[in-house]
Amino acid sequence: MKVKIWGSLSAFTDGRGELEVEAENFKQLLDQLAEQYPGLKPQIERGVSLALDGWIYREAWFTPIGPDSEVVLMPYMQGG
Amino acid sequence: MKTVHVAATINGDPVEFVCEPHESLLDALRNRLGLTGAKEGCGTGDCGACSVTLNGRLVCSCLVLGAEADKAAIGTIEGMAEADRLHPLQQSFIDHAALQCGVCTPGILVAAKALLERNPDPTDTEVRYWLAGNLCRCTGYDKIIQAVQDAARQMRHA
Amino acid sequence: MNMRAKSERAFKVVGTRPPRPDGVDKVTGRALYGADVSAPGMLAGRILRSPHPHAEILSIDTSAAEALPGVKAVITSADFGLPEDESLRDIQDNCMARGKALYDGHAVAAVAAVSPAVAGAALKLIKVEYRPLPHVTDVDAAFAKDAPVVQAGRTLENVPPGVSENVTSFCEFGHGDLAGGFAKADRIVSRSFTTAATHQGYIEPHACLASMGSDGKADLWCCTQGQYNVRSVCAGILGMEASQLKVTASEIGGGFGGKTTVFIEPVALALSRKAGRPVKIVMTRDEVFRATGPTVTTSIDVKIGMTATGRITAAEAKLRYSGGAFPCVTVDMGAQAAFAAYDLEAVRSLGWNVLTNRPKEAPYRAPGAPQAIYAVESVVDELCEALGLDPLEVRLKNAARKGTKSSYGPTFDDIGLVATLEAAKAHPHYAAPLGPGQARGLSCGFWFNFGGNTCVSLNINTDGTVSVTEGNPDIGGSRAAISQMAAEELGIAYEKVRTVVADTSSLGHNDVTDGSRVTFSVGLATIKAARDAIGKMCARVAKIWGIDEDAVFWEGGYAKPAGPNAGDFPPMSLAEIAAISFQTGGPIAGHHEFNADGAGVSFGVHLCDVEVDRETGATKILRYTVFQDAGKAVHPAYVEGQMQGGAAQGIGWALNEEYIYGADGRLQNPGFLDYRVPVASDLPRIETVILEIPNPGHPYGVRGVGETPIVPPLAAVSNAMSRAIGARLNRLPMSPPTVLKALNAAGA
Amino acid sequence: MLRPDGSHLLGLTSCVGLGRVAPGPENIRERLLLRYEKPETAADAARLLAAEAGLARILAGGTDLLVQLKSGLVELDLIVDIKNIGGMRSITPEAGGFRVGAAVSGAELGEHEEVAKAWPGVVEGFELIGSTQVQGRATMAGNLCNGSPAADSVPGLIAANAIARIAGPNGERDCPVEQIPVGPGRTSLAKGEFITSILLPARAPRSADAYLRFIPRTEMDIAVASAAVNLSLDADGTIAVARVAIGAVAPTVRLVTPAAEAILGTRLDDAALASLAAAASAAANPIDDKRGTVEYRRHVVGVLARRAALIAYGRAGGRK
Repeated sequence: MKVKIWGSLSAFTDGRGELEVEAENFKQLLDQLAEQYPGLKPQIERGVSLALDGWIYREAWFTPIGPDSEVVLMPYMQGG
Repeated sequence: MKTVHVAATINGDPVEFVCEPHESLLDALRNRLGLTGAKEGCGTGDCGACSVTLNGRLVCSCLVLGAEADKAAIGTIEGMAEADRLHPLQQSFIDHAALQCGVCTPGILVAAKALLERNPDPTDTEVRYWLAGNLCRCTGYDKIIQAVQDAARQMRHA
Repeated sequence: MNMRAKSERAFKVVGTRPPRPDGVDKVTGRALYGADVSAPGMLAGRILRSPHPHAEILSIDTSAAEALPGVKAVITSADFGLPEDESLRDIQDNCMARGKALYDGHAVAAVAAVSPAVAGAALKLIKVEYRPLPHVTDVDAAFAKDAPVVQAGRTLENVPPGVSENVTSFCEFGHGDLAGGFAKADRIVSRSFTTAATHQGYIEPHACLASMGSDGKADLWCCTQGQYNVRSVCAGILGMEASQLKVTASEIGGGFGGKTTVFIEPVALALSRKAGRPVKIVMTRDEVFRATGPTVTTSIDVKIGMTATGRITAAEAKLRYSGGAFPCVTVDMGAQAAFAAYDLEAVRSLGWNVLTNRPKEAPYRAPGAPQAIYAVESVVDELCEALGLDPLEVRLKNAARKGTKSSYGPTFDDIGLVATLEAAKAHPHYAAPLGPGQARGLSCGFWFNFGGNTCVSLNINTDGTVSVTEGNPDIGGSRAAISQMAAEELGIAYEKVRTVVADTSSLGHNDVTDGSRVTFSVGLATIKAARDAIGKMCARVAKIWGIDEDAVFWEGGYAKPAGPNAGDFPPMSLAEIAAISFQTGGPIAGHHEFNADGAGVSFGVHLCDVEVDRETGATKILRYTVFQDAGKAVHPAYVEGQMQGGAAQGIGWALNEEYIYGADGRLQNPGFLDYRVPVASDLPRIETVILEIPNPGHPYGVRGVGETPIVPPLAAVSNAMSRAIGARLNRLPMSPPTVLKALNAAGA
Repeated sequence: MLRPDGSHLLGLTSCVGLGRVAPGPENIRERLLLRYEKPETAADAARLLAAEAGLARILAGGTDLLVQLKSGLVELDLIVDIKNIGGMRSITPEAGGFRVGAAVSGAELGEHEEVAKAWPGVVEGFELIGSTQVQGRATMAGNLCNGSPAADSVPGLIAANAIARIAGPNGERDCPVEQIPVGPGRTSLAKGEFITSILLPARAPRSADAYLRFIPRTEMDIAVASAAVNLSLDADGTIAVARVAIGAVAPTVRLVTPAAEAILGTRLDDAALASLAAAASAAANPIDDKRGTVEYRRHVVGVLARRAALIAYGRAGGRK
């Protein structure tokens, strides 16, 4: 499946804004990303959110990801 | 520190306490008498959360020395309801959702009561200016004004 | 069950306006806030703060303070360890400076003594030797290569090289061909903006009472938006196990994001540990302003291209934020939120955070979004003015809607922006005539809204009442809304439910009350806990009736046989089932623990009419209307309250509120006298229009509503004022001298 | 509410603090020995004040004093509460005018119908100080002695030509109000002296005053600039007597004679108003601070003087 990352992360993905990974859930996706693009590791360790078909998830590893899902990585967020 | 002996009435009850000369009436109420309904939001008279009446006048208890309360009559939020009967303003604030966090509420109720005792039929503008010294950060004041006006209506028709 | 099914149900309790459970306590002065409790043998804690904006702490001599009769403990950073986790270390260092004081008001030592007066006297006996360092408080100045470095070595790997060491992080979002987009535009406007730091301005100063014994067990009472977070952070800082620290959240006198972290709690615990007695710390208002979280201060460039008919062709924002003396990622959220209201083919937002000698930022209602959206909405309005287009029509023409690829990446599902704009267009306010010197402004606003970790226990009492235990402090009436959802789901009266906020030992972890998450997430957990209890009640009834569990269903507060085949049994009410629960298998309770998702974004539109006094620059807000999609308003009065309160805070931000630093790097206005929050006479009525476009992620359609309302006022007020004076304003706050200057510059 | 800003407080501390030895535990303990006294005669109060070796302050309304105590920047040794002294809380007619006791609050003065009718500008200036709550306590004498150039009641008193009565170790003396403040946080009162009352003088017919200040909010702020205008008109509406005072634009509230002269003998035509505004602006010597800029204050004080003159003129029965 395709994972969209935000612009500034592309410095660590050879300039690519959309990455191809094989994953069935959020955790697998993060592990894959960290393995394929070690430059993303620090950000992943600081925390990321995941938008799945438009819905934002904060650190939920086992959120299932379908093959046709729209997957967008977002920074971990806090509110007020 | 040379402490000062004070004999006053609070909400109609005789009370005696000692306090330090620099101690505010607010600190005396809260720390010596256990009346924590008046809140300290600023300690400088800018927020009104500590509003009480002193001989019938609305004041910030943070700007009154405890020592000055000698022989005075103090009214606080704790004296507003009669036993289990809420004052119409108190009920109106609940009914109109005129409080969110509620920390400014005791001061606003004491202030609003003082207003309606002097002016039972204020305009919205009069209510807003009377309460200008009572900061509320949650509500945007809208529901507070409605609640005061509704209570005023009820009190006029009572 | 399908939690995303669009709900068309007719509600009985949800949507009504019952009295809040804490109402009587709060109108009689009985409710207990942070500073309202005492303990036997309690000491007063006070904190010594740096008068320097930036200084090396060469030495701290506490001996004279310790010698003062009545002083029981004095602590400095030496009394704390050094946490490995960087963000925890930042929190600790913010609570007690280690090596360097990083801003005016930074804590350097603390005292516990028998009275506040003795503690205050002791503070004056602590000798701190400082070596003042050059300081920087201005966001743009902090970017300069030769700017004083606030903290070295804090730059993240994502910052492109060649900038000041103060720059801690960089982010970029967006999609499309920007240059191509701008080439298609008939008009391009490019403007720079600044926004001052503001404070949440909660009326209750931070306060806590800590009691720690020599056995390492501790109790902490404090006003916080999240007792579990207080527990994790304090346990981490003090090297305790979480189970040994029980944190109880007091009633909270306002938070708005500012009480999502700790300032005095670890200090009170450390003092109590050292003194062996309970310690209470209550901040003064001066301390609140100098040492607790203001917002970021910002400098923003926005460039937008538009066709003559009002279609945006390209949009770009460059956001420079400073979250004070510690790294801060609020700019990430600003950069993501900036263009969220628009359906754009080419959009990019870039963000940098830079360190300054200011207090550590704490979140404030939709953190990062109001500033970015203010700048964007100002430029959109200027384009509308320049092209002679109706600003509401232009928003509608470009509005994000279902299927829009958002500027921050994900594709929107059902969202309420178009409906909200249509409602504003149809409202009498939009067409109301204006007098001379008056003008109208509007702005859109947006917030993401969060879910998060949540636990709820729901106990069915034998008398047929229900006790809900949840773990999020109630900052605006959430206990009422949660009781309503429990009553709705169970089919009982609101009055039969009481919701309480648990201490950290009574329930599993709950994320802080932030991100407009409570009514959504805790409500969702409550509904699921109620369904859990319903399942158990149906199972009991199945046993009583001697039929299959599947043959019993729940409706309107009763267990009923599922159909004629199940048998002919008179329905059993919750009260009847509860009354015999001991005989049928024991107490009945429902639970739900989860990491909630599906919060659903929130949009709002604000209309504002102003009149500007052209001789003094004074602005009067004449009329104000808030339109917002609440998904489903559980307790409409408290939804309106959020909309009105957020609008008032935004109006304050627009007109008068600001952190003012002198050339000496010291805060000039640490009090409500000169930090000017709106007073009652400053504001008109704030009208509200609630739209209900159900959130597909919640069984009742609920969306968070708390944060979005602070976003639009900044630009709504600014756009109205710019139109009133005939000159575009580009800095907040728009204080009268600023306005008069703009008027004079425009040759008025 | 009027109170000194930080710079004033620092000024006060340096007056009393520099002469003292660096604090040690013994000094700190001494300093905790603040006394509170409530004498029953002015002479007793003056004696207490004169005898105090440390720092003594008068307590009337307390709206400034308690803030200073709270700030910790002022360390007092003696508080003298003057509210138990006879006459301090009364308003009495005298020589066609009114003698206002030093402890009369804003709320009390505002409720006094005759004073409000004779001196609407003085009353409105006083009533602008702080909130309803502060009005329940604040006094004109306190506002005056606090020495703030932005004091809201002072321009009106100076324009009114009010006279302060001062008690002291050497007995009573009278002094025009305009001579009391000498700089931010400083007054001309000698050690042991305090104000016991303020006399608002008798009024000629067709006289009125007005006070306006500029603040960013509608309430609760310190004046950024202010102006008071006191007028007496001839029967035909020509201005026969005028006094104009401006606040928050110089180290003290200023009486601006050229501004008064600009409207004397006029019926407040546009040219006179423009000269008045220009004269008020010219007399301003403001500072840049958190509340306003030099440029802004100088401009706005002229606007306020003009607007206040129009109000006073209308109140005095003048028709334009």
